[in-house]
Amino acid sequence: MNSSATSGEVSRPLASFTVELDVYSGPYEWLLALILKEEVEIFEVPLREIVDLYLNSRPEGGPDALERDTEFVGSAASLVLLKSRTLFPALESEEPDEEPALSPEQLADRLTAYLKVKRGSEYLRERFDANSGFHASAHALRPRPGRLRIDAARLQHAARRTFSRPIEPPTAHLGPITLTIQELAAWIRSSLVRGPLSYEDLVRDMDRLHAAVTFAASLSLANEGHLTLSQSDPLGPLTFLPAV
Amino acid sequence: MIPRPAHLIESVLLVSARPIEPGDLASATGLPTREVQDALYELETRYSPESSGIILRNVAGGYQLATNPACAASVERFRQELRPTPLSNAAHEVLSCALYLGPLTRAAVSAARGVNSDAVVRGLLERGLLAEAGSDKGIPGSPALLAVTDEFLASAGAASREDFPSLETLVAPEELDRLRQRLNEAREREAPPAPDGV
Amino acid sequence: MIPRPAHLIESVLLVSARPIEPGDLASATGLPTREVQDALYELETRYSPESSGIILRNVAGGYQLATNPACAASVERFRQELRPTPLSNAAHEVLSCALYLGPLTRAAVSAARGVNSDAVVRGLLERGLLAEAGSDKGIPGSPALLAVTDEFLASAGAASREDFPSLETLVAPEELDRLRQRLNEAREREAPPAPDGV
Repeated sequence: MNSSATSGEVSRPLASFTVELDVYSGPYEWLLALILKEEVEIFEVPLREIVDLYLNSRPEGGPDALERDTEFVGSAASLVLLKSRTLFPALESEEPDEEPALSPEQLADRLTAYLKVKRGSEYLRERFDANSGFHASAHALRPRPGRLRIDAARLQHAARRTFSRPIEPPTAHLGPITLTIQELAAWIRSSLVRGPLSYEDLVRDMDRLHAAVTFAASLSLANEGHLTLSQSDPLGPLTFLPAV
Repeated sequence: MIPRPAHLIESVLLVSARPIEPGDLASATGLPTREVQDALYELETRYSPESSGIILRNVAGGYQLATNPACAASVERFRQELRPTPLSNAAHEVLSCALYLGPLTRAAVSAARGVNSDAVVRGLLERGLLAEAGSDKGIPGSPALLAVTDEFLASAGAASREDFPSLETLVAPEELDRLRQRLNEAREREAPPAPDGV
Repeated sequence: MIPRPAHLIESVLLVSARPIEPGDLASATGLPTREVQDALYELETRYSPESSGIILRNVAGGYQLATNPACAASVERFRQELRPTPLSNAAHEVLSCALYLGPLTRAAVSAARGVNSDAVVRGLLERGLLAEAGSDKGIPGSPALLAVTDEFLASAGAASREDFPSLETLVAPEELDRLRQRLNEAREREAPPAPDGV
């Protein structure tokens, strides 16, 4: 695992922090962008590993040390939040059931199958560990020149894919969090006194992160029985109703 | 001087980083298969972990010279290279799906694990441990089927796909019983039996 | 099991195509020079032309494993039969960067692709499809510039770089602008522009 963090530009203090993870390796900022675009599954991002990488590569001092640390803590907190949001069970219950409920036998079968896969994976880990110290000969001959055929169409496809990859610095979405879930929850509850609230109206002027925090807060409230969520169509408008 | 069969095999093994199949050793050296096998037995002794810093491995359907893992620290110091990042739990699970349940589609991997696995699959394809092997014609869109590669076998030190214990032997029957029991208990907690007379 | 000095030396020799000086063998293995010398004497016997298809050569002040010339015919036949490993998607992407944006540094390749590409670059250099062509003097440390080779052109069935469709026909202008901006930003991070008045 490699990582590096050196002083970057003033406006983007984490510009040169790179991470090497299983699911992604490259600039940390781009990882954030890919997560927001849902091109990288937040489930698969080991947040603890990212924090360790940052701490291990964090240069001591420097003019922008405080700014860098603040920026990192802010973005890491956002990731924790997004991850917990996706793990929230209430999210699923608001959507129509796509899969019929599993019978206890089916559930048992599914878990048994997963348990086997899990044991298989543990066995593979041991096996890979035991074989990680072998290094092949460096005396390998190259095939005669001309034996390799590079497909021009595949090359063009690769060029198109690489050069049109939509990557832009994403940190604008991820300013430090200035509101806590508790504060938002209190705000939603006081607004609900006047009647039903539209989620879309509530978050109209918010950035994506704050909208996510607001959503998380509303899920907390729904879970505690302080409000009811109503959504007539999948992905349609979401309304918060005062609890009866 | 006419070189001995083992010497011919040895020299060819030196110039390949990848495992070489016995048939390819035979055609390169011009030796009959039987002599190739005898030479390989001889070389297994010469290049055993006890007697050498170089080991003859039988992996991924072929034979390969590689450094003795006991010497790994010196090799890595010489190369000034870190070992590649170890795979995550998620990656091992995906490989376990491909090895034991595969070839299978990305959706089947995600279903078996209960979580979207596309990013992990992408990483494993990039590392050459998984490859697309045909497609499932029975599903609309004919999604690609994923299978483990020779690189996977070499990384696991396996001669072939059969060189792994079956899933049934990896999970003890008692463990399966415990799982079912826990599920039953959980179900009873959620839906307690109705009291008498109601 | 603690490996013997000769085993340590042997393993390091396997992973270097170039001759290694005794001093470098000593620092890689952590052995005193005297033990390195003793181990090399022992290995000269083990890897002598009479006793092995692999020989230990003492060339240019260093030590190197090589194939026994008596086995040259087998080695050459093996080479004739050698099939190249197909290129991965990542390799195609790196080659397209070198073809269309090159010569460029490793960091620029990584910036264009959005992922660290050093390992893929190393593989392509080893395969002779990329080569280092000068260095970028404008960046501290003057990192090497990578370019595609004649062998790459031949493999792609092209006489020159002009045989490929132009970048403009492959990618939309605004995407090209974004790409150039990404490369500029990456370069500025490596070589910050001098402040005014300096």
